[in-house]
Amino acid sequence: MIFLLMRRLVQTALILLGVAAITFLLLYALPADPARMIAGRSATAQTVANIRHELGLDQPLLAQFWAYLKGLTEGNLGRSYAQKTDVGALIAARLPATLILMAAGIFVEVLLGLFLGVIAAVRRGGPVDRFVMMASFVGVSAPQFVAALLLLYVFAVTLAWFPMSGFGTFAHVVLPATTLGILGAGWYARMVRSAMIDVLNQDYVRTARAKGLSSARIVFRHALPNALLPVIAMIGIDIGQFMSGVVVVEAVYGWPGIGQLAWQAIQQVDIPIIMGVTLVSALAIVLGNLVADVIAPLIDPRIRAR
Amino acid sequence: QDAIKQGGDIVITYKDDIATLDPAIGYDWVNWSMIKSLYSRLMDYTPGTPDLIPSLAETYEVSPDGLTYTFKLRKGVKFTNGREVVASDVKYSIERAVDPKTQGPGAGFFGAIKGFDAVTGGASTTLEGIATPDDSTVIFTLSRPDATFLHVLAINFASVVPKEAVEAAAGDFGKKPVGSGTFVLKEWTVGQRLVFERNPDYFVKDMPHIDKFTVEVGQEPLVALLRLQKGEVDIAGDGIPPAKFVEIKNSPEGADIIVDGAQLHTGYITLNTRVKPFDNVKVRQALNMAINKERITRILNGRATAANQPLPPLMPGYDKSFTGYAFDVEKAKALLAEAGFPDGFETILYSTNTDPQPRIAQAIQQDLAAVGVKAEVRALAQANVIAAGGTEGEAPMIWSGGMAWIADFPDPSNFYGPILGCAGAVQGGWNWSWYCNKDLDARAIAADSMSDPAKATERQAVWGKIFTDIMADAPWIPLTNERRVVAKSPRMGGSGDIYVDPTRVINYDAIFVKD
Amino acid sequence: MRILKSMIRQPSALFGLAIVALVILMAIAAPLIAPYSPNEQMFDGLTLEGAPMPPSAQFLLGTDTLGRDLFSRLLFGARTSLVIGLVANGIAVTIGLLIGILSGYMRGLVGNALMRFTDLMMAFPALLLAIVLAALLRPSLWIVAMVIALVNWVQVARIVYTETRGLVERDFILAERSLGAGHVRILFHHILPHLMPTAIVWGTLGIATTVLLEATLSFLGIGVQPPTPSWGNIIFESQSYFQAAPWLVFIPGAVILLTALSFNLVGDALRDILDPTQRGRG
Amino acid sequence: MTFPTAAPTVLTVNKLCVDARTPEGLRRVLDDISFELKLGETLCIAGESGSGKSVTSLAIMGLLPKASLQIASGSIALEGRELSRLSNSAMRSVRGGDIAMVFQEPMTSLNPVMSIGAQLTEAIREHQGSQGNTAEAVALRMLDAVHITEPAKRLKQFPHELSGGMRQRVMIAMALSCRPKVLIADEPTTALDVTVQAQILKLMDELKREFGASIILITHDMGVVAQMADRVVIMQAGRIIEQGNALPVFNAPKERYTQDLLAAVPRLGAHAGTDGPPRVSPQIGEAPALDRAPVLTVRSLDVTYGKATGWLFGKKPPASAVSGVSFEILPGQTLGLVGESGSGKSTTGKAVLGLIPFTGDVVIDNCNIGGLSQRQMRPVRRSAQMIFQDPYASLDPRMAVGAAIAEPLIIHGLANKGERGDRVAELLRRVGLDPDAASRYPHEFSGGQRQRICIARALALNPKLIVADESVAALDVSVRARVLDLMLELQETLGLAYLLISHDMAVIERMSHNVAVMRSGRIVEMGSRRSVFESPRDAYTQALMAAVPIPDPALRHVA
Ligand SMILES: Nc1ncnc2c1ncn2[C@@H]1O[C@H](COP(=O)(O)OP(=O)(O)OP(=O)(O)O)[C@@H](O)[C@H]1O
Ligand SMILES: Nc1ncnc2c1ncn2[C@@H]1O[C@H](COP(=O)(O)OP(=O)(O)OP(=O)(O)O)[C@@H](O)[C@H]1O
Ligand SMILES: [Mg+2]
Ligand SMILES: [Mg+2]
Ligand code: NI
Repeated sequence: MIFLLMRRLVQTALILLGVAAITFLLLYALPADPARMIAGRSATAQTVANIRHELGLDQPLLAQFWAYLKGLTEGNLGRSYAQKTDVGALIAARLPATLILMAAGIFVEVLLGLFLGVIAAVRRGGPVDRFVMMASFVGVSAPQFVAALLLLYVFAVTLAWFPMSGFGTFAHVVLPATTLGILGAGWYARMVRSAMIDVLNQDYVRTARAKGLSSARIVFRHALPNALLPVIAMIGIDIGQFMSGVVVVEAVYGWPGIGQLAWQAIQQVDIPIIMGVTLVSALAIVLGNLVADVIAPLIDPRIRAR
Repeated sequence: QDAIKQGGDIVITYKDDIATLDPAIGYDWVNWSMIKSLYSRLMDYTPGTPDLIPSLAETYEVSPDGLTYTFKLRKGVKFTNGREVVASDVKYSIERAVDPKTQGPGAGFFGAIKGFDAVTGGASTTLEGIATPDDSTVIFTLSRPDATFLHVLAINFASVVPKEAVEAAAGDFGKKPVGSGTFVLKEWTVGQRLVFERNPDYFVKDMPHIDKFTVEVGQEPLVALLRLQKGEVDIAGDGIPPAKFVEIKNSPEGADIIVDGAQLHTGYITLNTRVKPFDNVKVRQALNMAINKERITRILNGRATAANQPLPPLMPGYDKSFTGYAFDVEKAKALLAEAGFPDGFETILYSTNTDPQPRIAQAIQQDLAAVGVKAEVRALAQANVIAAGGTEGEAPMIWSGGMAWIADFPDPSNFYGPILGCAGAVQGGWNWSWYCNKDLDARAIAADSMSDPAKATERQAVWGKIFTDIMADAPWIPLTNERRVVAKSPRMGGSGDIYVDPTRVINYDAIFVKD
Repeated sequence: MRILKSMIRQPSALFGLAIVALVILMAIAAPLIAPYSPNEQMFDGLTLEGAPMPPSAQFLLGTDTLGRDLFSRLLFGARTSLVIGLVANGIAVTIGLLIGILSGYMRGLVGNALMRFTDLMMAFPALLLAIVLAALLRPSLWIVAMVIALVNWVQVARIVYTETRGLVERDFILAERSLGAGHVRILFHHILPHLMPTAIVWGTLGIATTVLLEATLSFLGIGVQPPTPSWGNIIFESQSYFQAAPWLVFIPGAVILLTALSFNLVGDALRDILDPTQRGRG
Repeated sequence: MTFPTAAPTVLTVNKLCVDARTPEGLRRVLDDISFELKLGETLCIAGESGSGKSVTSLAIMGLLPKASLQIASGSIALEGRELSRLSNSAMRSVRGGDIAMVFQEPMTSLNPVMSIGAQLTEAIREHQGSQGNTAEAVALRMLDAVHITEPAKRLKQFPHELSGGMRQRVMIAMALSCRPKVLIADEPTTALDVTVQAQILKLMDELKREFGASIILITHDMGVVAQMADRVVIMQAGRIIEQGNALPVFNAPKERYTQDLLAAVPRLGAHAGTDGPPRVSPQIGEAPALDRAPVLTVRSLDVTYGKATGWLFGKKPPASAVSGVSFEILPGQTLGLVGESGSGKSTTGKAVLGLIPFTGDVVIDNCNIGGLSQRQMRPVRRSAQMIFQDPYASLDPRMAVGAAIAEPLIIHGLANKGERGDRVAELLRRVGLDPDAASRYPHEFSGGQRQRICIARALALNPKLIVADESVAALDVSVRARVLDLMLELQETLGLAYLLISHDMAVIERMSHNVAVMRSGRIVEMGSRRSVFESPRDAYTQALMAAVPIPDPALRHVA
């Protein structure tokens, strides 16, 4: 177990290093010049040169990367070019909001996806099944901005069940999480459906039926846990998928997460922030996969044995 | 006009987060007006107008040669940390803005002060041209006459800050601002809201009018508008998105909500004079006649007027009688044929990628197609467009929308140097036409040397002529002068001018609540 | 032929097939059907206040915010979006299948390296890659397709990897090895067919997501450039008009939905037909 | 307990017909099945593979897969209550409560993610309404009743932690936990080795007495039938061709098929006194094999599961499955490998063909396969082939049977397209299948048919050595006899050598020249068949011999 953990830690570190290196390279391949973005339109060439020097942008790429890595080992994510403040603090201030949103989004999509997938599998071929499959397509092909506004318009403006914007209470998280979860729920419904159909054909389900159990018990106690494994593998992947959705959803609902920070940073070529957000989200993805790997054996004892 | 009332709390929303409130660094239109209100400067403007007035300065004198400016400070003005503002604070603040270590974008504005080059070059850390003989006197010595210098002392970069607070903040002054302005920052929850409260000790009586304003950031304009209609928000800082404009305008409460005012803005297309075939003046002139500006103002829901010269109508020096190039497809075609392009040519039109800019680019594209010019539209992130514009030989045409010039201060010279003068036509510059006319440059320098306030009207006329003459060479296609649209709740009082202040965006000092 | 025949027998597959055929036909025959040029910004296509026109006899599905005919744009947009949804998404699924299957099948250094590479790509924000490519490359339909393929293969690879891992352990693969079958034969004759259901699910659901992703990329500047229409950018250009001009959002949305759904119906039928173990089952 | 002379009838099946839906329309799978089960009686249903035994039991349970099978007509009555028309919820209380079933596949019939305890108690709760601790106590008692060691610990374990025999016991415990009136056991011991089989049969007999249940026991093993049955039903092709009390059926079978079935039963000791298997084709002269080089030599073979897999610190605790195994097989000879479940027989077989990593020497046909790559192994594969233990799992479910048999021909480039078809047809015929079967898929065959397909596939290359892992375990006796004859014939005509893995002592006796007995990864006894069978030295070997059922109801072991 210790070995396994160590191994995962080293792997995680290597992946983060790789992500950092690629991101760094890509950002410097960009034709846009951060010094000029900071200097603004009235700046003289001298001002731009000064800023470039102060930011260390006039050093060779490798030296810059090395300096960045050195900072990282000290837990220092650098200073934002545009905001002139510590990136770590900026991200730390906004990360909890995004994590809450993501967790809630995953909760919604898994719950919705499981529910729809299970009833579709149980009613395979019937009208319920067809409706669910149709709904999952609506979810998958709904542009998130429109979905977000639509939900906001119906549930916050017209019905006034939830606040339109902001952060803090449970009511605030419902609409953003639902928006975020709709797309994923479509995918999950499909995955769960096909996994469930497969599991319902297994011998042990027949055994359960031979015991005279109720269908609810057969579906939820016997079949569902077995169908859950692929879903858990998906959750790890999802965190990465969520990143772009988070930008849109946070914008619409005024959610103070890192999506907005990242978006503005990209517009301004604020490299330290982009790097910071990238690394944090990479870490979240790796951790997400780790969590998936930890949950899997809880559900499937066979994996525990391996 | 409603009578001004004191008191009241209001809520204002913006989409973008507030990057910084450090006056030496902040340079975007959202934090611009907040910085204005947090700090005070030697000079300021009468709210809602482009008229300069002394502010921290009680009085000032300009020497006849225009090279020495002497300011007497108001007595008893206090920073919000309790210390009195003295002359050395002014010197410190301007030196700080110029110091390369600050990485501020505004250093260039102070280029006329003696010793500027030594500081930016790193040879010195103090400006030779600022002297403080006593606590209430500041004397500026310039290396060349600069007619805009009083304006320079009114821009944010000249805001006065207390040294001890800057040092105490240890590099985070932008988040812990201390000034002597109308408001004090009370709370800043990153990514969510900033709360400003009135400075009870502000040195002008009954300023500001409101007690408190809360800025909520990260608010999608469309949602902000819905909230405003529900009464949760008082000012939607980003205005009314096109998708909602017609609906709101035609709604019964529309007139109460919409504030629509002219600003110092011109939207234009740059024609890169160093790229074929735009090196040919006939081509540039022809394209000036090819664009149907009426359609573009219609796309903008009528929130703009057609432009024919670089200066916006509100700017001193604007030539009302100038007609520029009229829309005339046939003439444009003829001129193109004359220039050797009877069948047109292919080119690229850059634009930023935020609505409505790509749409306007497409409208331009269609008009160009009508005269045979096939333009490929490239809608990119702003940073990339700016990079392309500043790279020689890269971008043949750029639609300036989204990055367009809004003046830093209401003086025509602000519309020339970086964007049309030779100084801007360099790698990384903002003169995306790469237009350099030595003759006009000389006339511009001459005009800026006319620093005698008595010659102000004459100087404006000189500038005006420069901008109309430039149109003969047609480095731009001036397209529109956009008006600014802000949405405010009916409880907000005051004329439109203070919501679309020409030198600020929203003048928080002057707005008030009616109920 | 057998496949086509069995498909026509199922009503839902027939419906899907019909819609797919219709969409492809419309894309091909767009110039013949479209009442207007898709890029023509008509002066009478906007109200005097500059608002788009609702559907009418003159403009069947209304106009967009530049006064262009939505119906014509949808017809021409089908060309772009089909390329994105089918080619780009197809390539992504293919790459994902290939890398997933190889990393799941191969042991030792190569397999591990491939999986770590996938992990890395998964942790790497794809959008960033797209943004940089947008700035570096001259945007064109094929570049977009390539970028989408580059971005989307990762998840497929992950899932396929997991499945392959399970398949490799199955006895029939061992049996195949005992017969002396080479890796290529095992991979492509025995493992790949079992991954078809997964590939079909991702392939068909991916149509909708990639068509929308293309629009996101357009927005970042790497998509097909204006005024070329695509279903995605038609929606994105006007998404904030969903209230003021609902036809601009919901009609193209419905078209994307219907197309993706139809491909899915065809895909599902295809899967059942290709899967002999489903024969005779309900 | 004493039985009344005319015991009451518990279950009546009357004129039952079941149809299967196929793409070509309905196909009758069960035709006019009628029989009765009396209280306290054991009814054995025997018959060839695919004759409808499992379908009959599923029909009684109301568990026919709806999508593919349906009852066409007839009735099933439990104590006079008609079951086939019961509502779903009413049927639920019958299932598990009145009729319980032990399924054919113990490996897959338990839910892998639920603990044994949970699976046992839920049925008890469902049918007896007992709660929490009571249910658990009952479960514990049941596990005790089926003689599982450490029953309290098992409750917390998961199916994969139990051996096949233990799982089967759990299944039986589960079935009996609600004291059903009828227990249906579908081939409950096919997958188990003889010693375990004997224990389980004994257990069922005990439980029947103790709980007063009636049992339907489905099997193709006439030895089992002889040992257990009060009455016998013989099925063929979906019909009952003969039924009656056990003794008369065994002593004077009326039907030709029943006679064949009984005649085909291998009896332990039938070949006592000879060295090799009987000759099937006497016209060919005895092949003197002794002076020839061995076709397979195995020296100190070790196999360990769970080697290091990761690239960084990743190590699993290794588990030794086979250690220090050495033997050799001469051309044309058979080595029989017997041993209890989990003793490492299959592992040895796979290692010998280089399918799993091993240490030690394995020389096939003068070629040491240690460390050879897949490609280098290919020529060797032509001389050595394997028939796997689980025929269903070893066939690609997406590949038509004909294509599967043609696979080796294609891989080794042995036949062109035209020839292939002929060759496949010939191979199918050879293993007793209709050449038409080529276009069907594995799931469309019964277990025995699939095994024959696997044999056909292995034969396609004309190998010199075949590793046959339980290759006839799933076959009914008549087919088994045919397949064994086929194997012997092939051995004689082609000089094939076999490594025959089986738990069926009779099969080993009939087929082998030499016998090796495995236990816990080691060979505990090895020698000529005669020496091992007639004078076993090892205690375990002796126990194996004693556990073999004798196919004569008159000679029942006294339980
Ligand atoms: N789900 C099914 N769909 C179609 N046909 C089936 C199905 N299950 C069984 N059959 C057919 O029904 C017949 C009887 O099968 P059954 O499983 O009852 O045989 P069995 O007597 O149990 O054989 P074995 O001893 O091999 O288990 C076979 O011909 C088989 O092909
Ligand atoms: N893939 C595997 N990973 C780990 N352990 C395994 C694996 N396969 C088999 N084993 C273990 O190796 C040992 C020998 O198994 P093997 O399959 O060779 O037994 P067997 O003699 O063929 O038994 P049976 O008669 O039940 O088929 C057992 O303890 C088993 O649990
Ligand atoms: Mg059976
Ligand atoms: Mg085995
Ligand atoms: Ni997902």
